[in-house]
Amino acid sequence: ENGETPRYGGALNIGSVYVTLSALSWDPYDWNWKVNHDTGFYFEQLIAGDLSKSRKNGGKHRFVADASLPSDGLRGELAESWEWEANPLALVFKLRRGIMWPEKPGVMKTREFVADDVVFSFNRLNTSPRKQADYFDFVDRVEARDRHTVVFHMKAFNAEWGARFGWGYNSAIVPKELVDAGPSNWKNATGTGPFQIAEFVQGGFQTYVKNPDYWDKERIGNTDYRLPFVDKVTYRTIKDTATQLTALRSGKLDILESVGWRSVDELKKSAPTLLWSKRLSTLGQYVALRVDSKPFDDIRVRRALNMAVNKDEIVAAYYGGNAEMLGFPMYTDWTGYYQPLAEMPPSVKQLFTYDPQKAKELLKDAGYPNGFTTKMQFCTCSPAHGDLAPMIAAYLEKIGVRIELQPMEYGAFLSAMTTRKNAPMYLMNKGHTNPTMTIRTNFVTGQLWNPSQWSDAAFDRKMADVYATRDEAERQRMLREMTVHMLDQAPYIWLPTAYLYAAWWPWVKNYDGELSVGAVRPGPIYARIWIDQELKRKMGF
Amino acid sequence: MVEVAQPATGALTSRRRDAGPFVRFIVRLVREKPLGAFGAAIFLLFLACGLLADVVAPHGMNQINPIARLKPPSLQAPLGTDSLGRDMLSRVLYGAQLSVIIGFSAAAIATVISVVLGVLTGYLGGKVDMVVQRFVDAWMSFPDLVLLIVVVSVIGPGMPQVIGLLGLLFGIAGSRIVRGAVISVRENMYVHAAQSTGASTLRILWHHILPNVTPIVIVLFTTRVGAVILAESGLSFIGLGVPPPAPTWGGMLSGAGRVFMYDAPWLALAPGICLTLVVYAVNVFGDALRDLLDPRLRSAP
Amino acid sequence: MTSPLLQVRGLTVQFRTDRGFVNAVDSVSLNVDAGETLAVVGESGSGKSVTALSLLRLVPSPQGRIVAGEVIFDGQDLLTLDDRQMRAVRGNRIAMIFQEPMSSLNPTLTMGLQVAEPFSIHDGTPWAAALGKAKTLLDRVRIPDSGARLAAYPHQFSGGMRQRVMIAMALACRPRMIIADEPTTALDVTVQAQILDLLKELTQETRSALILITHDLGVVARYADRVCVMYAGRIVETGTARDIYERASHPYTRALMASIPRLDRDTATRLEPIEGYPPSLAQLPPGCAFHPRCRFAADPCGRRVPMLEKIGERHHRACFVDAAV
Amino acid sequence: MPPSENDAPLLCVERLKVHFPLYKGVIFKRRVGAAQAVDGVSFTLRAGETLGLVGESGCGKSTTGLAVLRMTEVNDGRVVFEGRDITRLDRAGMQPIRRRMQMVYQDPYGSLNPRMPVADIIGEPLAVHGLAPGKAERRERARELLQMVGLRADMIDRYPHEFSGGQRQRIGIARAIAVHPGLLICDEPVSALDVSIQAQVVNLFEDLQERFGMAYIFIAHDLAVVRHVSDRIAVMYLGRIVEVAASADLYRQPLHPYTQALLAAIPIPDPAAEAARPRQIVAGEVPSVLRPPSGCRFHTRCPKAMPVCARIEPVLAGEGGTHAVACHLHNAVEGEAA
Amino acid sequence: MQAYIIRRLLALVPTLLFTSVIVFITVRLIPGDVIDLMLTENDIGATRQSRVQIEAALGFDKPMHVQYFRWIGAVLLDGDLGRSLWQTTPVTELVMERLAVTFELGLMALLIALIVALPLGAYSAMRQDTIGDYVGRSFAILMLAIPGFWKATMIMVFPSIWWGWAPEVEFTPFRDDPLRHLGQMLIPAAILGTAMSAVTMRMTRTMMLEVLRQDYIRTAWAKGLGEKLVVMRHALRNALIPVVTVIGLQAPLLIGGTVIMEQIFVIPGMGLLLLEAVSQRDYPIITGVFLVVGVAVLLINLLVDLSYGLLDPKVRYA
Ligand SMILES: Nc1ncnc2c1ncn2[C@@H]1O[C@H](COP(=O)(O)OP(=O)(O)OP(=O)(O)O)[C@@H](O)[C@H]1O
Ligand SMILES: Nc1ncnc2c1ncn2[C@@H]1O[C@H](COP(=O)(O)OP(=O)(O)OP(=O)(O)O)[C@@H](O)[C@H]1O
Ligand SMILES: [Mg+2]
Ligand SMILES: [Mg+2]
Repeated sequence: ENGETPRYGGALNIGSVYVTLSALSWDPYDWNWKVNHDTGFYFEQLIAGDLSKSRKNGGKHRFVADASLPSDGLRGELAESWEWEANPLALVFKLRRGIMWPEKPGVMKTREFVADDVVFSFNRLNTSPRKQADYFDFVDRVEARDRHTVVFHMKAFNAEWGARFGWGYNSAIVPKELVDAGPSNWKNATGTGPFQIAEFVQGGFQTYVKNPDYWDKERIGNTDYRLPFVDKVTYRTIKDTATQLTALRSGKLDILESVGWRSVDELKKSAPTLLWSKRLSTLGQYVALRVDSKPFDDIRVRRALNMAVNKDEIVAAYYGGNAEMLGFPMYTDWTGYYQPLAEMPPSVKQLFTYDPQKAKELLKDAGYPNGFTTKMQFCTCSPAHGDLAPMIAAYLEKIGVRIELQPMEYGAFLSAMTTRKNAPMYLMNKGHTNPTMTIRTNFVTGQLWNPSQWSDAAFDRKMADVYATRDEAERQRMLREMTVHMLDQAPYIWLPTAYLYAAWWPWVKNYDGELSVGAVRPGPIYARIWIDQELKRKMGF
Repeated sequence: MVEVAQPATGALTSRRRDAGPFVRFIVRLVREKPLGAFGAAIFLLFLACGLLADVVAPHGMNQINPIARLKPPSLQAPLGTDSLGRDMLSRVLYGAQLSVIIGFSAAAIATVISVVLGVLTGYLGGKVDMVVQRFVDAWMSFPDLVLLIVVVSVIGPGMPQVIGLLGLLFGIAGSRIVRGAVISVRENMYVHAAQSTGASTLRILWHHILPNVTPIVIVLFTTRVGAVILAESGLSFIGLGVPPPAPTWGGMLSGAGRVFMYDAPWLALAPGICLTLVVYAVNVFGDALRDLLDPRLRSAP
Repeated sequence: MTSPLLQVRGLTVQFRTDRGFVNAVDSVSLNVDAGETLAVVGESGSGKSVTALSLLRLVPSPQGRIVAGEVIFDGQDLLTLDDRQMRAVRGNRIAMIFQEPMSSLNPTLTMGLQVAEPFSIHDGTPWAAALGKAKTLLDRVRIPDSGARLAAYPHQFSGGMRQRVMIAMALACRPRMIIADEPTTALDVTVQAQILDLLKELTQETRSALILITHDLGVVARYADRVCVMYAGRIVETGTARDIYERASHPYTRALMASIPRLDRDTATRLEPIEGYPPSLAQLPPGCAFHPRCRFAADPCGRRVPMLEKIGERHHRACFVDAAV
Repeated sequence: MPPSENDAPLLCVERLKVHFPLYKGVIFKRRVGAAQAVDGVSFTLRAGETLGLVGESGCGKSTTGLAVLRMTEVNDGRVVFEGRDITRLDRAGMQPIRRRMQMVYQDPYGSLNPRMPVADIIGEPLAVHGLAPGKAERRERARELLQMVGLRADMIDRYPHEFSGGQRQRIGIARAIAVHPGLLICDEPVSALDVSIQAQVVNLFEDLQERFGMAYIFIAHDLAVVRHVSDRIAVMYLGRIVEVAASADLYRQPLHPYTQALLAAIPIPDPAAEAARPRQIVAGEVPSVLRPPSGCRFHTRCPKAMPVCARIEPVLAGEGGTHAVACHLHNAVEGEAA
Repeated sequence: MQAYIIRRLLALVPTLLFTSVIVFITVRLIPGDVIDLMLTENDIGATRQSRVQIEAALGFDKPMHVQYFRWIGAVLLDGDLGRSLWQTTPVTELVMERLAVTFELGLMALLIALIVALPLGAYSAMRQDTIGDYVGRSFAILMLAIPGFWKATMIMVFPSIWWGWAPEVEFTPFRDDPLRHLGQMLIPAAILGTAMSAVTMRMTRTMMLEVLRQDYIRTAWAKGLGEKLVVMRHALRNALIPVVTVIGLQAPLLIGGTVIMEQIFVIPGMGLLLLEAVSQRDYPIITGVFLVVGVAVLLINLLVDLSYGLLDPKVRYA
């Protein structure tokens, strides 16, 4: 990069995307999404994002979506390569040779990573009482064909296979010795990855140190460098936003992966040398309208509400331009899946155009000439929603829809949805996850995250087809179509998606705000960062 | 040099005696405790603003105008606008309505609970004290957060709930303070003397114990007013507060006020100053009241 | 004649009350010589205690204040001293025994500490030694089992015992003057005699003065060198003990003498109080405050306030009429 | 004043014992003994009678009074009032009896609620026992009572701190006599009064006795006053009664050496006589209620002590119950004579 | 007295048992149970089957009383508070880790509060209605009216913008660097302490005003005591009963922690543990924290009650 030669050493302090959340668990067996984030430093998976294809290296991917990888941005991590076998349907992984489990006193002696490790890890995850019941149902069984070959025998094709056991949330490869020693204790944890966990203070920080035996290398210029560069990476858990910013500003954080747009201007003033990258939030925002009850069973009402909210004004004034009108259900980076608003049919565009007059007419047509009164629930855990809720209420008031706002605590809020007791209007955030899941979880009958209670048998069948379709282009077409359909049906009041920023100091090199090379798993990204310690000193830190 | 009382003074005195006790109290307050009177005036002013918010506020409390968001104080908006472009002056005025009422009624409920529990357990002692105070212990160790969440899920959010809940929370814990004071008062000779005249427990509590713990009760009440107003913002945090868009000072402080502390300090200053003023007013009035109620400090013009 | 140890001139103390200002003490002047015992007697509520308090500037404020006068003690006007100088006088050079022994002791501190305290502050005696001295003092005021009682609290003491503790406290620093406000009301006659003898001894030994406020005219007769009679905030008569007992000249004093119950009289006879009520300080009758109750009241009594006039060598009285004799 | 003809005594105190436990230690207190404040006191009192109670300071007079009122815990013995044993009555049981007995406390200021005006203080017993229903009526009564004790009626709205010591004492008296109790325990009721007021109050006591048949336990140090008001006088020493006699008898012929010493110590309001009088004071270390001496409690200081006094406790006995004494000197002699 | 202490200590057991039943049950009744949350957190279309499966894994399929007796049995017999539902870490370990830090912060705050409140309260009372009194009272009232989170945020934000100075934002455990650790605790402790001092100061003042009018204070003056001694030795102690009670009321903070300060100053304390546990419905942690805080509250209240006897010898324990 810019002809600079990388240097080894130094410690990296990171305020991660989940800067307020300490590690929740250290064992993938717990089936907790956050595990992948914290153990992703030392557990590796069969497949990972290919960082050589990142924007920074001239590629086209940004690796910021939290739980999806583009199919042309993958590379083998523990696996060297994989290929499908038909009849019976099977996926065969050739594993990298010579990867060693490092020595971990009291837990395991150093030994080679082999196919049995993969089989063991998969079977263990598959038998966890906490697993999602049908998650691995498409896999018949997994076997080690030889010391370096693993075969996944399939019952059926599932378009999400990669996200499920290749590079996703539940894909970590764990040594048996660790499971014997007690996997929930972080002090035992070990893996083939670039770092090893060294210290953990719940709610304070977690420190990872370099794994000197890490197998991977990075080519910079024409040289291959052994990874990782830095000696130590520390995640700091900081609950308070003001404190996060202060930590960054005062150089106690080298990287803050998530900075709200509101703070950017001030930071640019008080710390002008910070480097920035901007990305769209991976959480979509909407107000779900319960289509299983009046008045929202009427599409006219739903559309009227969409038109009554001045989304342009929200983007321009409330977000100061730092938001995308259409960023959900598809994420803007998902080429082939995402279609910009401009390309949408007029009836969808209409939903994003402020038109209270039309909205009133629609309401009148639907039999509500004087509007109606209803309830909207929102979570107090989101400060933005504390603003958005009264704002939406104020807009809707203008067309005669009076809203009783009902703020709720996080757990109670979520459970209202999972138990389907949510109010007729339900303001929420939802992660995109990946292109198939974003459509399935939101709109398939009976899904947990389907707060509008959308239910359409034909649509459900189509979704099943998507999963069974092997051709990605075809899947993309189907999903685009389904997206347009759902947008148009307006089960939600679609709201703009905000931009987020990552900031880091200039001494952090070989980094451009990437977040994840799998499902929320950043380890390999940090392994490639090096620190220009001289620059840091020169800048007075 | 020596002012010897003239008969005229006596006449004056008797005339003043004729006035109602309330009028007499006001006269004494104004004459002897101007600061306390000032406090009372401020408090009444806020109360009036609150009650008349619908009339005096230039705008509605949720009249948004995102285009004009975060505008510093100006002629159109004397206290600036908030993050949704709402007029801060109007919100602060409506806030007076909520916060003053919440602060006052919750503090009043809390004080009543504290006094009733504290006086009973402190005076009766023995088994009553043992049992009731163990309930207080249990209550104090019960995690508030859990309690609040459960309560809100059962009865939902709203102002009466906030008042009741805060009253209960502060009241039960506060009973220990009153109890402590009562314990030190109940061993006084005059209490024994009253007992020996055959006075009923209720009478002793009302005429002997209570008047002698009033200074404590006044402090308890006046400090609670501020605490309650702030605690309401904590409730909002978990969704039990007064639901938006209704503005409470605590909510304004802890919400946008804190987020925009740097960019738009007026968002916090307006409710903050009002809150401080009300707390100040109530407390100085309390202090004055305390002195006026103490016969040992009675002094004429 | 050498100047007296204590010279009070024109002392006036006012209270603010609901009924306006009242003069609880009105232009009181008196002298006390070293080695002398001055008894102050007078009707209940006549201002004896307030006079005593004002000598040490302990009138309860803010409602009470000294509005005029001089209190010259050992050549110094106490009313002009600053706080630090005043502290050095209080408890050290002038000690006071308060009338209300029950409430004048701190209920939360042990008797030992309270008695030893003056040693520690004025003489800098270390606590252990001070406690030792305190025990000796308690012995002197005849508290039984004084060693064990050092650790007791006031509520464990009987009325008389508390009163003796108050006395012990006053004696601690061998003050030049002791103001004793009804010091023996709660003591039986034997203990009273012992305590008063003790006080008397001390005053004579160190040539200090004793101001003894009391209602017990027997005590006055036995211990006082001179007597001051107060009525409604003013001194109405002063003289040696003999002057007062044998040649009482003010009608009030005479009436007082007449109402003493005596062991040498028949119990069936009724005691003879002075007719009428003591006047309200807020509405003192014009002229002599006693005249409405005075059997001898004459023309000027209701118009002018009588001044103290010399009628014997050390005998003064404030009266217009030639009562009595 | 002649004792009432009614023979059933109004109050009968039998072997009354009040011991105050004493502790050492800060949190973990050990009981290290007891102050035997009252240790086996017996006496009776008829309606309309006055019993003077005199004795050395700290000998248990106030405690006896408080125990009779049940304001302090009684360890042993009985208090029978108007024929009822009240020693074990609970609060509710005592309530109606409280109207029949009242007390003037030794500590006038402490026993007045600083936050109550005099009108309410004096009116309280009236209100408690429903004797004056209306507030105005109570006020009127309070005025009267104030005047009866020599205070001006216009002081009615004042608070206790605005009074002088003697005035406070009279407020206590006014409160106690408000309900015309059958029994009034007066603990040093006139000690802070000047002789004139004292005379007035003593007269008041006598009037009340005449009109309402009140009985008094009159605790005082001023023996002249005690003699004046009492029908009988009990002399206490260290928790015990050592001598009881009709007041005239006692003064004429004190039997117990302690009584004799007491009478001898009375100061006479006449400087000339005082100067001439020989001083005799009971000498010796005052014994402690924590560890009372064996045998006769006075023997350590008694000028006439005999060897037997240190060993055997004398009992209170005497002819016909009119003059009883607890002294080996007399009981032995009288015993032989009889 | 011993009897009283023993009775109080005995009463601790039923009180805690009683409360623990209630806490145990209410916690499980909070809408949005842990299973709901686990299902939603896993993010991927869960089904009824997943729910049953997880319920069984966590032992929630058993009747409530069985669950309770299991839990309380383990607590009483082994001192085992159970394991976190999410992290499977032993609760005892989690709680103990936090306890030290929280206790330390609370204690520092309490000390600061006392150091501020007592002298200020006494001073204000001594100089009633003078400028000094006004200043003292205004200070207390400001402390009442300005919320702690506000002060904390100010300190966090402005110095770093203006002068490039910021309070510590990296938590340093005591064992790593005691000095730095204490320095880090100082600011939050000061903010908490001054906030706590407000009520204490006002209590002290008002009680002192009561006491200063008593006769025995006049006696103290008459002995020639200086102001300091009169206040410290004679007045303060008599004024202290309600003050100690107020302090006792604030003391649960020592154990319970203060979410906001912990949050802003990055202190891994009990408050955050409980907050997170509640929002994640991690029942064993909630009940565990409750037990620890409960025992502390009960003991502190006992101490407060015992202190009455020390402060006022007339107080009797029945
Ligand atoms: N704080 C006060 N406010 C108003 N008046 C007061 C106050 N203190 C005392 N007085 C009045 O001042 C007068 C003198 O009181 P003082 O205590 O000196 O009387 P005294 O001569 O000591 O009487 P006693 O013999 O009864 O103790 C009394 O009439 C009393 O009512
Ligand atoms: N609460 C108590 N605790 C311990 N000892 C006590 C208590 N109350 C009184 N005493 C002791 O009991 C004894 C008797 O006290 P009491 O008050 O009855 O005496 P008294 O005869 O009234 O004396 P005086 O004439 O001095 O008032 C005293 O020695 C006293 O110290
Ligand atoms: Mg007096
Ligand atoms: Mg007594």
